[in-house]
Formats: sequence, structure tokens, C-alpha cells
Amino acid sequence: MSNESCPATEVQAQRWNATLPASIFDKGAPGRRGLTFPRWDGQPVEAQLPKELCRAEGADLPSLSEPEVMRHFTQLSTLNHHIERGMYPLGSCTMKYNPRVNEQVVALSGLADLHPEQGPEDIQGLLEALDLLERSLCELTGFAACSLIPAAGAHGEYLGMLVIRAYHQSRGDEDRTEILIPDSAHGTNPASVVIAGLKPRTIKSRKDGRIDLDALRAAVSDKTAGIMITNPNTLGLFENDIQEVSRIIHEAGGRLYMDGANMNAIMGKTRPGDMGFDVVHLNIHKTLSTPHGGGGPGGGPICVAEDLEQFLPGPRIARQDDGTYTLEKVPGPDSTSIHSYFGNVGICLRALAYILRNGGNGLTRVSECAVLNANYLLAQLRDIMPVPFDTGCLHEFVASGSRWKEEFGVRTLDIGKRLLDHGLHAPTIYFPLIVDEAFMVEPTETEPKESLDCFVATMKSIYQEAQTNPELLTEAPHVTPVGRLDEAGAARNPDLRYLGPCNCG
Amino acid sequence: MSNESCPATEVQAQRWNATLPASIFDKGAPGRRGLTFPRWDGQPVEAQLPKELCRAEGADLPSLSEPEVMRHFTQLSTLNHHIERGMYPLGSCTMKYNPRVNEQVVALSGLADLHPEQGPEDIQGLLEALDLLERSLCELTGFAACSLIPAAGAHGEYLGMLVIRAYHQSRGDEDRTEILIPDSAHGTNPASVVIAGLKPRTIKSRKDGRIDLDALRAAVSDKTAGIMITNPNTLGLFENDIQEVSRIIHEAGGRLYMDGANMNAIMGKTRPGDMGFDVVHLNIHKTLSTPHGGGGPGGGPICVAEDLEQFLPGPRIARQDDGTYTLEKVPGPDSTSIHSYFGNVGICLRALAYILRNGGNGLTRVSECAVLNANYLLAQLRDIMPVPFDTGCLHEFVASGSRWKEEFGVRTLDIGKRLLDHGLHAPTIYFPLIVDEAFMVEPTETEPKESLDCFVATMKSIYQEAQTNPELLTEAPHVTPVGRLDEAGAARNPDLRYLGPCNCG
Amino acid sequence: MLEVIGTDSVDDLFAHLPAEVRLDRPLNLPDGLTEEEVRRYFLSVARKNHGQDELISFLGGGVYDAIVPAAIDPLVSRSEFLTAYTPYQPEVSQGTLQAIYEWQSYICRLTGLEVSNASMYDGATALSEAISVALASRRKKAVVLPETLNPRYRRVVCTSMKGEGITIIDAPVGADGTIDPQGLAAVITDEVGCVVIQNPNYLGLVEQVDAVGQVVKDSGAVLVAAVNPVSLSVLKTPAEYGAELAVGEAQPFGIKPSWGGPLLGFLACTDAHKRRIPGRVVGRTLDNRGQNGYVLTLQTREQHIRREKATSNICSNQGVNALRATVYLAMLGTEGLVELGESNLTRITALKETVRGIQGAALPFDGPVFNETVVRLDKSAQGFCTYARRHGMLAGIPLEGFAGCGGGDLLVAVTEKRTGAEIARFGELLKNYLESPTEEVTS
Amino acid sequence: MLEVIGTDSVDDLFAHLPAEVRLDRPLNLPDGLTEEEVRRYFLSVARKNHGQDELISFLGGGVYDAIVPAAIDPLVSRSEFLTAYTPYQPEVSQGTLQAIYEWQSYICRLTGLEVSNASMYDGATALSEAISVALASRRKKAVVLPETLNPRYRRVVCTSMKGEGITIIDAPVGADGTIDPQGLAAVITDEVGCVVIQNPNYLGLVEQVDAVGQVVKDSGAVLVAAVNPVSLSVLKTPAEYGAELAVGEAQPFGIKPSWGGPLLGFLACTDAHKRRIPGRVVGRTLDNRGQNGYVLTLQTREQHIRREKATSNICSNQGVNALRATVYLAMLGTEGLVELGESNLTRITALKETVRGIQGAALPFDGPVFNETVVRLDKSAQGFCTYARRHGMLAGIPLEGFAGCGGGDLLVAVTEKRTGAEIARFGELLKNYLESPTEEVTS
Ligand SMILES: Cc1ncc(COP(=O)(O)O)c(C=O)c1O
Ligand SMILES: Cc1ncc(COP(=O)(O)O)c(C=O)c1O
Repeated sequence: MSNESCPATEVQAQRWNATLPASIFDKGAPGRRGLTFPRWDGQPVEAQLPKELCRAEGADLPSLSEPEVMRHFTQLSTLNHHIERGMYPLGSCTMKYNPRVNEQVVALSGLADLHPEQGPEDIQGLLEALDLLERSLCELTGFAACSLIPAAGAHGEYLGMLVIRAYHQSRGDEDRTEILIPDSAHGTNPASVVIAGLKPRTIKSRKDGRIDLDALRAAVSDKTAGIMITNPNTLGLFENDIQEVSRIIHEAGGRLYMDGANMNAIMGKTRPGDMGFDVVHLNIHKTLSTPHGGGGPGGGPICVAEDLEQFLPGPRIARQDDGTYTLEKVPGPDSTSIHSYFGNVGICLRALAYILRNGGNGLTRVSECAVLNANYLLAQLRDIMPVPFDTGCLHEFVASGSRWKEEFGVRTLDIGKRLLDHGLHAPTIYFPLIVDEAFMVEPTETEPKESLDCFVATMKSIYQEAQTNPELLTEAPHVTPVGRLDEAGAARNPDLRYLGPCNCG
Repeated sequence: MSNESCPATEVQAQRWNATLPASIFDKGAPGRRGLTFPRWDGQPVEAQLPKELCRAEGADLPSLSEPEVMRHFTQLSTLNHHIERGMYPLGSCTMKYNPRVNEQVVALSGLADLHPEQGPEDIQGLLEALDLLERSLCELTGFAACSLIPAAGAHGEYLGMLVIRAYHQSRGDEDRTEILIPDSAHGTNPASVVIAGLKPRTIKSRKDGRIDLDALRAAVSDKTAGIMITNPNTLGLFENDIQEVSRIIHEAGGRLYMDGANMNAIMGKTRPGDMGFDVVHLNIHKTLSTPHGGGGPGGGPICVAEDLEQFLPGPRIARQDDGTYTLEKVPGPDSTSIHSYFGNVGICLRALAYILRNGGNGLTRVSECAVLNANYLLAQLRDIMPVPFDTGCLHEFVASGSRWKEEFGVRTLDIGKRLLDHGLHAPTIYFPLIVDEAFMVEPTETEPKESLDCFVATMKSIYQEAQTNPELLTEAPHVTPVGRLDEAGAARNPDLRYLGPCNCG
Repeated sequence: MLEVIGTDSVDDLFAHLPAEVRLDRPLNLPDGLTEEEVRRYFLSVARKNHGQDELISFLGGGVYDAIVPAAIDPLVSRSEFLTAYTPYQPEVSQGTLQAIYEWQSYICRLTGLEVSNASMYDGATALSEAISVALASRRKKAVVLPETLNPRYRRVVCTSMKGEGITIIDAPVGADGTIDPQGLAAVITDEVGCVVIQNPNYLGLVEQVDAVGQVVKDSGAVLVAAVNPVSLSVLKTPAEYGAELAVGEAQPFGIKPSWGGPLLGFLACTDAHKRRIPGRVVGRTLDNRGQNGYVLTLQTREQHIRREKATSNICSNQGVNALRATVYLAMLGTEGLVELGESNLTRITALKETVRGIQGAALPFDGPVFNETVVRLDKSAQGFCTYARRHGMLAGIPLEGFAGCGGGDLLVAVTEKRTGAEIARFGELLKNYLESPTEEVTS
Repeated sequence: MLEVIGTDSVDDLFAHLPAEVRLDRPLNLPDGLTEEEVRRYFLSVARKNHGQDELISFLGGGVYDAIVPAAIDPLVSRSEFLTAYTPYQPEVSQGTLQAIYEWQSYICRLTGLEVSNASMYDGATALSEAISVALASRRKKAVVLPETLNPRYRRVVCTSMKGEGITIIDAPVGADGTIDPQGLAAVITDEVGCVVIQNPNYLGLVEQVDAVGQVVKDSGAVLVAAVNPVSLSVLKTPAEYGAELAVGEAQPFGIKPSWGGPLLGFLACTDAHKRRIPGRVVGRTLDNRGQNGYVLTLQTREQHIRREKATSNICSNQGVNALRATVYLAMLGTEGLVELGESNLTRITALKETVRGIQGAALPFDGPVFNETVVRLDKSAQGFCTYARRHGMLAGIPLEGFAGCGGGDLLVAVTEKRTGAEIARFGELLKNYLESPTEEVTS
């Protein structure tokens, strides 16, 4: 006999059942404390601020003991899906398992306890490591220089745009302000362009999901500052004409930016620098493993071609002939300063640990396995859920639920919610926008075959349900800690901070 | 509105629902690995053992990747009740919350990485800390000397018995081999006496649950090696006649041993040394906070009267005049050696952290709150579940379910199982043996009033259920990951190691 | 698996990549290491550094050597929190969502404002985004920054304002080191849509917040407050002096400095701005079973919906650190927070007392401070830092060139962690340094 | 709460304690510290120590400087495992129970035996308990211990045998450092119910297990094997040479040494002994819903049921460490375990090679070893330890007085962690020590 098991396979799915705790603001009681502070053990002093500078009332925070705090957050944690629970096939998110040694090394005394105002004399080891990371990322992407400062992918895009803008401005090309962006792009791309003071211009995709060269040729002009391309793109497809794209843009005087969020598909196989790009950002928290922590922190280093290095923000790490490291200020105005200090250093160190652990061959194998896993899933799901742009799947694919909608009246959203009932996480849905009822699956290389088989079997059983009992989907999820939430209501009457137990129900 | 809540209170109970994972021996696949070992980077060597010394086949262990290992054990963990989930009112077990700083400090480099063959020159800090702990335990118990070596309470009992035996032997009193033990004693007591080569002799308790002085007087003789008493005893009652007991035993030539498992009731209030005892062990993993880890490790240091110090095992920590510490061998035969090294040093350090954090006043307050909490529960449960020996509750009390059995046909076991359905843990049941349908409740001082109220409310609602729907109890638990288990079958046909998915069902 | 896919080798799966862009050699990176070797590498790296665990630190300027309670790591390293993605599927992400909602609530109670987002990269980016929100709300194109604004924040703000074509105007600072309200009023032209106040300012001084607030209010511009959140334990809340947005760096709430990242920016605002702020926001709502639950909300502000019309591009944020700060605040409660504030006040007062007694050292500004102060030396501040460092101390941040400060000016910070002995030692080293001939101490 | 209880003060709750035994003063212990101060105290204590993270260690003798994989701590520190009690309520303890069952299964697969318990305090107590089981099964009163048994185990066994009135007989060891089977046969008298073999023995030497097994089998006594479980990666299993019980110290499976505790004793046996062994045992069974589940079983052996008739008094065991070892073994798998064994073999072979080339040093025994060897110096072994320690190395355990060893004999251990450079350094220091005049190296 076996206990509750994954439909059609022997892999066992975990059931959900947990309860939301009361708000922390309704817990505790006056006088309780989780943390007390050391008494002042020096000469007694009279420390008082003028009353008019002080807050009228103490901040009204709940008073809990340490066990109460532990229980509250422990209980909260049990309400989450997470990668150490099961598969997280969110397309574009590269939810791979993150080795625990990364967490161990960044917590070391001598790394975690460095103050950002400490200079090179105190941080020779750190600079050595960051320098090694910069050089490794350059090799991985085929570029000459790297800035580790961006604190996330979007931050890297922003810096990349600032660099391209600074490049044009340095040449007096003030009017080059247009950045071309395919319509399949991630939302951060156009947004980053705008906040960097440039103008996004959308390029429609071709029928096979790739860049339309004709549209591109028609769009370039002497206003073209550059193009921003995700490669493999958000459909999981490689831009086969990338060299031609590069020629067109460069001839028009623009520069090529690659959103490297999908680098997990191509490490050791092809490099942005070799494809003709001038700048790339890496989502190191995706490709190079950092646990996502429910939203961050991440890291978005950029690598650039040699002539763009001068526009990278300072300080820059430099290795001296005697093997020591210095931090060099960059000349000129700080037009590309984007962070108080040096970005998410701790995340960079995790990326370095990951690179060292895998080595060059290991990283190549990572991409091979990621692509293998995605193709394995695609081969088995294609029949029940077609992939509109089925022309060379790499690390992820975007299926469409439009047939399910037409035939069974269930939406991609419903399929995703039903997956939750089976102890799995839903793929990314409704992105990219150019696929109707998009269902974007990225298994990553760290899922064992058993997980993939479980996902397939579950999808097939949901496909049956959609035909025989579509309400199972449209009303899903059924066994999660909460059911479908009123998102429209949430946006209409925002309840964004705790004022008391909700009396809305 | 509120989500699932604790009956009759607003504290919310967590529901159970989780699934047992497949056996780890059915997971993984050949070629997968969680850990690889550094390649040998020295001169190549030929390392081979003669075949006849080698195992015929490699040990057949499953091959898992790190993510698979993490998922397996993470899933397992979700099946457990634990102190950071909710109350654990196990009588005699002192399931208090254990401050997280303890775990942090024992993991420090410079403590966790000490090899036991390292001598005093490398461990001055450690010896300083252990010496401070010995002295602190002596003050807490009112004794002259301490050995930190016993690795658990039972191990402390064993050492205590060896010490008492060695004392009598040193005086040529070879025939003093009888240790008197009240019938309410914990099972380890008589067992420890036996393995130390002594003979336990049971003393019946008085009607008020305490030692019967007459029975005691009748039992002592020139065979009496000593007496072993738990105080407060396993009924949670203080042995009020302890001084008289001491007089009787000492006059008969015996020594008094106290099982200090219940020290959480009396810290700063009264001390075994002052009561007339000669030896005590402390369950430091209970009273002085170490997480129980599903069974251990613990620590059972003993403190002894001055004339018994000479029988403690070596090495002994000694502070020199210059403030340094040495380890001194003990003279004479090692008749009290009980551990390879110095016992559970890491657990001792946790106890020290706890003592330092609380200080003398803090420890006294711990006992006060523990006793307050127990009395608060007793006051509210007495009506539905009487306490046969209701004569001065300290940190715990033993109620009896006999009325429930007679009137509703439900046993204490059933009440305990029903508590599990409510997200609570059951109290200790059927111990001590002298109470019919014993139900032994020890809330500890770290439970906030809200938890206690939740426990009371739940017990009252179960009391209702017992009257109206006793099957709810007798068939409980209903919502736990597994239901009642066939313990008789388990003992009859022991299945003690994995040979394949069970085909018994 | 290849059979199911219908291909012979993994290489085939990459065959459609144009040959000319294929990498025809292995990556030029070393071979992979075992876990133990990775650990050994980082241990060797860490040993070449000297951090605040080893040195006595008086460094501040936005990041502080604060106490990190032991409860945080075991909670935050639970894989349920650590390895979860952004809560896109709320039904299986209530843990993350409720925690963020509670973080937002804590920030609102600290700042007195009504809305908070889920986090920003750091204090500097939070400030530039807040200025953008403020200017957008007034449809204006100029912002006033105080001279005493953290120079690291100013740089980031400048980058961003340049992109958006915003003019930056300096607010004059008086001899006491704080904003001169009259002077401020004079520079708030019609173009100005936003005035920034930093409190305490980069010199550690508590601003005359009411006066500044009044001036800004009269001008019709939006007041944006950049605050050290620890100081909100005792100082006036941004809401009390009329700030419509408050931002800052919450690193001291349980986050190790890690050479400046990951940090934790926060951003709060009045209700009026809620549909303009950047970043994720969690709201409470009901599910189809009538239970309370939490969701990401107001998403129409965000880039994945609005793309180029989004108010910001931020996507990944500092989630883990927001959780750390939430646990930290939960450990403190009202009383703990006050005790924390008072601990800082006591120690900075003691430090000032110590400095006052030393020949050759002075306190150039005598206004109230919270946890940081300028010490003016008769000799080089940088020289003192070098000297102190040789004695195991990080003495502070030299201020030369900042807001009129000279080569003798040093920014010195304390936290609740500093002991009486450490502050006495600071005085001792300072005294020795000032008394010795220059050659001796710098050699 | 007092009102509900019906009393006026907490003091009243203690009023029934006899006045004469009440402590009439506060405990003479210092005032409580804050968490930060506790951390500071332990940091200061730790800094006065010098452990294996800092020094290159060749110490062994039962406890080894082994690799601890990073996956262990985050799993074991999950409160679900760490803060659970003994699984007395199986319905809400399946995590602990299944983990113990898997630990038992791992130990069975390593030893080749059929039953394992949940853990013992350490290897020494496991051995004495195993001897008791063996003697009880044969109803005999004498046990044979090899001269080369770990002296720390021997001491604990002696204490226990004395309590139980058991005679201890020494098995003779040959010139090659291993048990002499003929000699052994000669000392197994009629009284003897149990013979102990340690493999590898305390000198690091692999015993002629088949020959010893045969002698013991012929005698009718029970063979108890004390083994280094790491060596079971490659060495014959106790079952293969006829041992009915196997015990040992599993510390190298993911457990930090902590100056010798908490460690992890294990105890395994053939099916025939299962109702006599000490400690907790988990069994698999069915629940009333027909599902697999786990329970503590065979409890009638245990003290809480059988009291003075129990086979042992052990109650709390080393649960957390058994879990650590289970995770460790899960990380390795069959191949990893073999790789671990070969790593040890390679390194000890390299160390022996290194020693062989050094004038004044010798390998007195030339039999096969697994991870530990005796090195015989022309000078004092203790002197070498002192010398090496001054150069940051823990060179080994001096053997003087053990089993005929002299003042020049040193027990040197390696693990998978030792590098080529470290072993070369060992040789270098040894060479320097042996070459220098005595005064120089010890001064
Ligand atoms: C294709 C793509 N580009 C950019 C981003 C933005 O990265 P980040 O969230 O790190 O800012 C994402 C993240 O979801 C992405 O999928
Ligand atoms: C009263 C009493 N004595 C002794 C013990 C034995 O302690 P340990 O489990 O640490 O061996 C216990 C533990 O349950 C106990 O409750």
C-alpha cells in the first residue's frame, strides 16, 4: 500500500492544510519582550532630547516573547510553497534549487560583518573574490568588463540603459533616445528604458515568435540608441537572426542590450558578446542560484564591451601588480550611480560560490540539463496543451490554454490553481503577453525526472478533469490554506496595514 | 471574521495535514550525489586493501541529489509537533521553549571544532566556561562539587549510584547494596540502580502521594546503601518530610540521592543540598533548556556533597592561582568512568548560556512562573478531571481520567489522542504508575496565558464530546497525518529496517 | 528522456543555434570544486578581511553595527521563507504575504504614514523613487535637497533626476548644521514640487522638523523625509511634521552589513500617493470561502502590467531582509523599541562627553543628535582613522569636502552594541593621537 | 491568574514547603545578561580556544576532523526536528519516527546486521551495553577484550563490568599489532560469553577478521565488533565475519566534535538479540486507516515499562545527532560512501609514504590501515606534538603506555579533509623535529 500519492506515479504529493495565524498585532501582551538591550555600563550620562523633536506617542508595536515570535513566523512559513517542498515551474523565473553551502559561506565572519565604509586595507579577501566574479561573468558572457553593482535584473537594465545613454552623450549624440523592444519583452524592459530617460519603441514579433527583421529595419533611424533583446526570448526561443539584428542596429549607430534573465539556457553554449551584443545583465539570483526569499534580494550585474567600460559606475576593483586590490574612483561625473554602495554583495558572493562549485563544465551541464528537462516536459505536454511557437524549445516553453478555454471553458488561471491542489506550483501564466492564455513552463535542471513525470501525470489528470468536471478547475484551489482571493476587491478598497481584525466578512 | 480558531478562545490552532513521504531507500537514482569529496591533490599513491579484508558488496544506500535530500527531510519534518508550533504539556518532560541564542553560541568556531584529545593549552576558554557551569550548578543545588560528564539524566543516576557504591566500598561497607525507591519513581531510577550493581527496593507511597515514613523506617537496615527520591516527586508534590527522611537514611548509614528532573519547580526556592541530599542529578536539557531533538542529546550532571567529590570521575577541571585551568586526573581506579570523554559538552554550554541569560533572579522567576502556570491550569481543570493527590501542586500535576473511563467509557489515551486533533500535544499519560489513568500536565513557564487558556478551553470541549459523542475520542486522532497505529502488531512482527514498501496492508 | 523527446543527444537540442555564435571551446573557467573546497576558498577569503566582529566600529553614515537577535536566522533560513518565489500564487504564499503585510504595518506605525511598500533596494534608491512620486503628484520638475543629505544618496538621486530631466536645488544649511527654514523658503521656487529632509541629517543632527515642515507645507511642495528608522523610536514621525513620503535604510533592523548589501530600503506614504508608489504592495482581502487572506495588490502601477507607463521598474526587491526586519521589530515591541532608542542616545551622549574632555577635539555642532555626531580634530581625521585602525578600531568616516567640512571633521556613530569600555577606548586613542607628534602616529 | 487559582501571591504557591529547607536568600549567581552579552561572553570564551578550524589536525582515536555538509544544519535546525520531544505520540511525530527508522536501516546496511537501535550516548557506552547483551544471551560472566581496544572504551567497559560482576580477560596481540587468533582461542575459557574485536583497532590496523570470527564462532561465544563506521565503506561488515553485535562511534557522519560531546553511539545486532538490546527502537506498522506509519516498539525491554528488569537504563539518547548522520548518509549514497572510504585510504597511504622517507621515523606495524597509523619516532612523540602545535598542527595522540607502545609512538589520523599540502607539511615538521637538537625544538 502507499499513502497519498501523485496521480499516476508513485511520487507522493504533499497535501496542504494549514491555518493563517492571527495578526501579530493582536498577539502578545504588555510587558513581554523578545529582545532586551545591554545596560549602559559606562559613566552615567543624562541623555534627553528636546520634547518638540520627539514623537508624541511611542510606536504602537505588539509585545511578544521570543517563543511567541518563533511560533508566529514558523506558522506563517507553513503556508508557503517553496523549492524545498516541490517543483516550482515558473517560466522566466528559473526556480532552481540553491545549494546550501552558498548560504553558509556568505554568513562567515569576515564577510557578513564588513561595513561598507571599510576601505581596501580591510577587505582584500572580499575584493579578490569580487574581482574573480567579475572576470568569471565576463568569460561566461564574452565581454570585457563587469559591474556587480545592480541589485536586481531591473536595476541592471537601468544601469545598462544609463551606460548606453552615456555612450551616446559622450559622442554628442544627444538625440539618440530610442530603444527598440520586441513585444514579447518582460515588463521591466520598457520601464527601465523610461526611467533612464530613454524612449521605448515596440517591435512586433514574427509568426515564429522571433524578431521581425523587416519591422526592425523599418524602425531604426538616427534616433536609435539601441535595442533590448531577451535571448533566448521570453518564449524560450533563440533569436536565430541575432547576427543580422546586430548588423542592423550597429549600422544604424545603436548598441545592443541583452536581458540575460534566460542565461540558464545557454551557458557554455553561446555568449552574448559573441552574438554581437554590447551589454548584458545577468539575473544572478536566477541563473547563478540565490534563494528568492519571497521576492528578493537578487543581483543584476552587467557586462559590457570594452569601449563601454568607461561608463560603468565606481568604485572599480583593480588588481595591482603586487597582487593586492584597490578600489578606484571613476573619472568624470557619476552619471551612472545607482546604489549607495556596491550593490548586493552578499548575492554576488553566492553567485561566485555557485560558479566555483560548478566550474566551466558544470555550468555548461547546468544549461544542458535545463534544456533537456524542458524538452522532456514539452514532448509530453504538447498533445494536451499546444505550444504556438513550437520552434526550438530551450530551457522553457510557452504553451497556450486557448483550446482548453474554447473546449472546456477553463482558463489557464484555472489550470494553475488546480495544480496547487496537487501540491505543485503553477507555471507563469499570462506572460508573455503575445501568447493567448499563456502557460509558461520552466522546470530547471535541478528537478529530478520523477518530478517531471509527476508534473506530466498531474497535467494529464487535470486535462481529464477539465473535460468531465471543469468546476474542479474553475473553483480550484480546494485544499490550500485559503481559496481564491478577491483581488479586484483588494485593489478597489486597499487594506494595506493592520488596523484591526478585518470585519469585512 | 476569523479563520479556524481554538475552541472558545481566539487563539488559533493549526490544523494537521501532511503526507508521509516514500522511504528514502526508494528515492534517488544511480549516479546522483548530494556530496562529493575533494580530489586527492598530493603525490599519486597506490592505496589498496587486501580483498579478504573488504566487504563483498558496497553498502546499498540510495543515491540522492542535495535537493532530493532537502525535500525528503523537510517533508518529514512537517509531520512533527514541536515546541515552536504549540504547547507540549508533557509532564515530567519540562518542554519549555529553548532560546535560540544557545544554539548560536555552541556552534561557534573555537567551541564546536575542539577535538577531545586537545589538552588544556588549547581549551582555556572552554575550561573556564565549564568551571563556571560546575560552580553555578553547585550553587543552584547547594552542593560542593559537580561532574558534568553524564550524558543524560539516566546516565547521571548511574554515576550517582556508582559514587554511592564507591563511597560504601571505600569504607569497607561492601554489603550496603540496597537502594530504596518510592513506587512513584521514574523507570530509569530502578534500572540505573541495577546496572550500577546495586539492588532497588520499592517503598510504597502514602495516601497523599508522598513517602511513607513508617514504611521507610521499616525498610532501612545495615544493607541500606541509600535512597533515591525525586523531589518534587513525579506527582508534582514536594516531599514535605524530606528532613525526616534524611535523618532516617543517614542514621541507617545510607546516602540520599535526588533525581533532579523536576528542578524546574524549585530553583531559588529550595536546594537539594539544604534538604539533606548527598547527590543530585539535573536534567539540564529540561530545566536548563536544550531542545529535545526528538529524543536527545541531553545532559545529566551530578552535584555531590564534599566527602563524595573524591569518587567523581576524571579528569577534573581545576583553576590555578594564575587564573589558568588544568585538567587533573583523579587518583585511584577509574571505577566511575562512564563516557569516552567529558560527556555532552555542547549541552553543558547551552545550560551555561541559559544560566547566564537568566541569572539567579531569573532562574527563580522561571520556577515561580512554571508553578504559577501549572496551578492556573489545575484550578481550571480540576472540575472536569480530578487530581487524586491534590495537595500542593508545584510545576505539574497528575490528574486521573478514571471518572471519564467509568462514566463515558473513554480512556486517558483517548483524551490525549483527541487533543492532537486540536493541534495540541497530549500530556504524559499512564505515568506515574500509581495513579489510575494518569494524565500528567506540565505547562512550563514559557507558555503564555493564551496557550493555557486554549488548553483549558479545548479540554472542556473534549469533555463535552466525551459525553455526547465518545467515539470522537476513542477513534481519535482524525486529522493527523496518520491515525492510531497498531503498536501491538509492531511489537509482534517487528519491521525495524527498510526492505521494501510494506505489503502488509 | 532523450527517447521521449525524440532526439539522439542533448547536443541536438542546441543544434538550431546558428553555428557562428556557438562557443566552440569549453568555458575558460576552472574545474568545479567540491563543497568542502568552496568552503575552504571562502574561509581563506574571509580571513583576509577584517570586519566589525573583529574591530570596534564607530562607522555609520547609514549602515550600523547593530545587534542581530539569534531568533532571526533560524526563522529566515526556513526554506519555506527563504526559497519561496514572489507570491504570485497567493493561495500557496500566505506566509510570505502576511509577513509582508505585517512589515508594511510596522513601517506605517513607525513613520505614522498610511501606506508602505514591500521594500526597495536601499535607502538611496528609495529616496529617488520617492522624489519621483512626489514630483509626479505635483507635476513639477524641480526638487530641493539639503546640503547635509547623505552624499551617497545624493549621487543616486542625481543619476535618476538627470534621466528624468529634473532640476536639483540645494537647500542652505545654517551654522548649526541644520536646514535654515528661512533660507529654504527662499529657494522653493514655483518649479519645485518636492523638498527632501533627512532626519537626523548626515552630520547626525536632528533637524528642526516642525519649522521645515511648515515652510514646505506653505509652499505646496511635497515633503519627503529620509529617516534612520531606528531614530523613530524616539524622534518625531515624518507624519507628525507633514512629510507625505518617508524613506530610509532599515539595515539596523537585524541585517548584517555585508559591505553594503543586501540592504533594505523602505518607502512609506500617505494614502493619497498609494497608486503612484513603486514596488510590490500587499493587501488584505477575502477568499471565496469567506476567510481573510492576502494578495499582491495595486499591481496596475507595476511594470509587468503597465510596462513603459509604470511608476518604476523595480521587480525583485529585498524580501528576505524585509522579513528579517519584521522579525526584529516583533522581538522588540513598543518598549523594546524605546529601549533601543534610549540605548543609542545614551551612548552618543557618553561619546560626546568623552570627546568634550579631550584637548584638540571639539564638537562643532551643539544641536541634538541621535546616534551619530561630528567630531572636529585639530589634526587630520583621516590620520586618526589610520591610527585607530592600527589599534583595532574603526573610528568613523572622515567628512572632508562634505557640506563645508574640513580635514579634521569625523563622523562618529554608536549603536546599542557599544560598551562603556569601548567608548572610553575611543577617547583614549583620540587623546593619544592628538597628543603625539604627527610622525609618530602615522608611521 | 492568581485570582483563578484563588491565592494572593506566587509566594503562596510555595508556602507549603517546610520553612527549614527554604532558601532564605537569593541564589548567589550573577544578574541575568541580555542575549547580546551572552553572545559576547561565548565569543570571548571561544577566542581563548584553538580548534580544528584553526589548526591542521591529525587527531583521531575515535573522533575525527570530518567534513560536515552544508545541508545538515538547515535541516536539523528546523524546529520541527530540533524542538520535538521523544515521539511518544506517534500520530504527530512521524517525521522523527521515520527518520529514526531510516537511520536504523542505514546502520543495518552498513553493518550487514538486521536490527539497530535509535542511538547510544557514545561508542564506549554502546560497547559496554553490547557486551551486556551478549553475556546475557549466553548467560556467561566473562568477556575477552583485545589489548588494542580503545583505552577510553576499555575504561567505560570496566566500570560497567565491575557493576555487573563480570570478569575481563585480555586477548593477546601479536607482533603485527593485531589479535593473535591462536592466542585468542587459548584465553576463551568456558566462562567467556563474549569476545570483543575492534576493527580497525586502536593502532589503526585492520584485524584479520575472518580468522578471529572463526575462533569465536568455534568457541560458542558472541563476537561483538566495535567499528569505525566510516571504514565500513570498504571493510568487511561485522555480519560478514560473524559478529552478532556491532557498535561504534558515528561522529564522523556529520557531527562536529565539540570536545567530545554530544557524540553518536550506534548499536546493531542480529535478529536473535532484538528483544535484549538497550534503547529506543522504531518499527513500521499500519494505522487504523490502513496507511504505513512508525512507532516506538519493543518497549517491554525498556526501563519505563520494565523498571529494574530493564536491559538498560538509557532514556534520552543522541537523537539530533542520529538525524545528522542520517542526512549525511543520504547525501552520500553508495558511491559517495565508497569515495569517502577511498579518500581516507589514499590519504593515510600518502602519509605513510611521507613518513617512510624520513630519517628517525618508522612505521612499526606494516599491516593494512584505513585512516590511522602508528608512527614511531626516535624521539619523544609528546615532544613532537608540542613542536607541531607551535606550528599550528595537532600531530596526533602519543601512545606511551598503551599496549606495549613506547614514548616515541604516535597515533596519527587523517580524514577526507586533509590535503596533499597538509600531509607534506606533516612530513616537513616531523623531519625538522627529528633533525633538530632536542633543546631547540622544545624550547
Ligand atoms: C526576462 C526578465 N527580465 C528581467 C527581469 C527582472 O529581474 P529582477 O526581478 O531581478 O529585477 C525578469 C524577472 O522576472 C525577467 O524574467
Ligand atoms: C523523573 C525523571 N527522572 C529521570 C529521567 C531520565 O532522564 P534522561 O531521559 O535524560 O535520561 C526522566 C526523563 O524523562 C524523568 O522524567
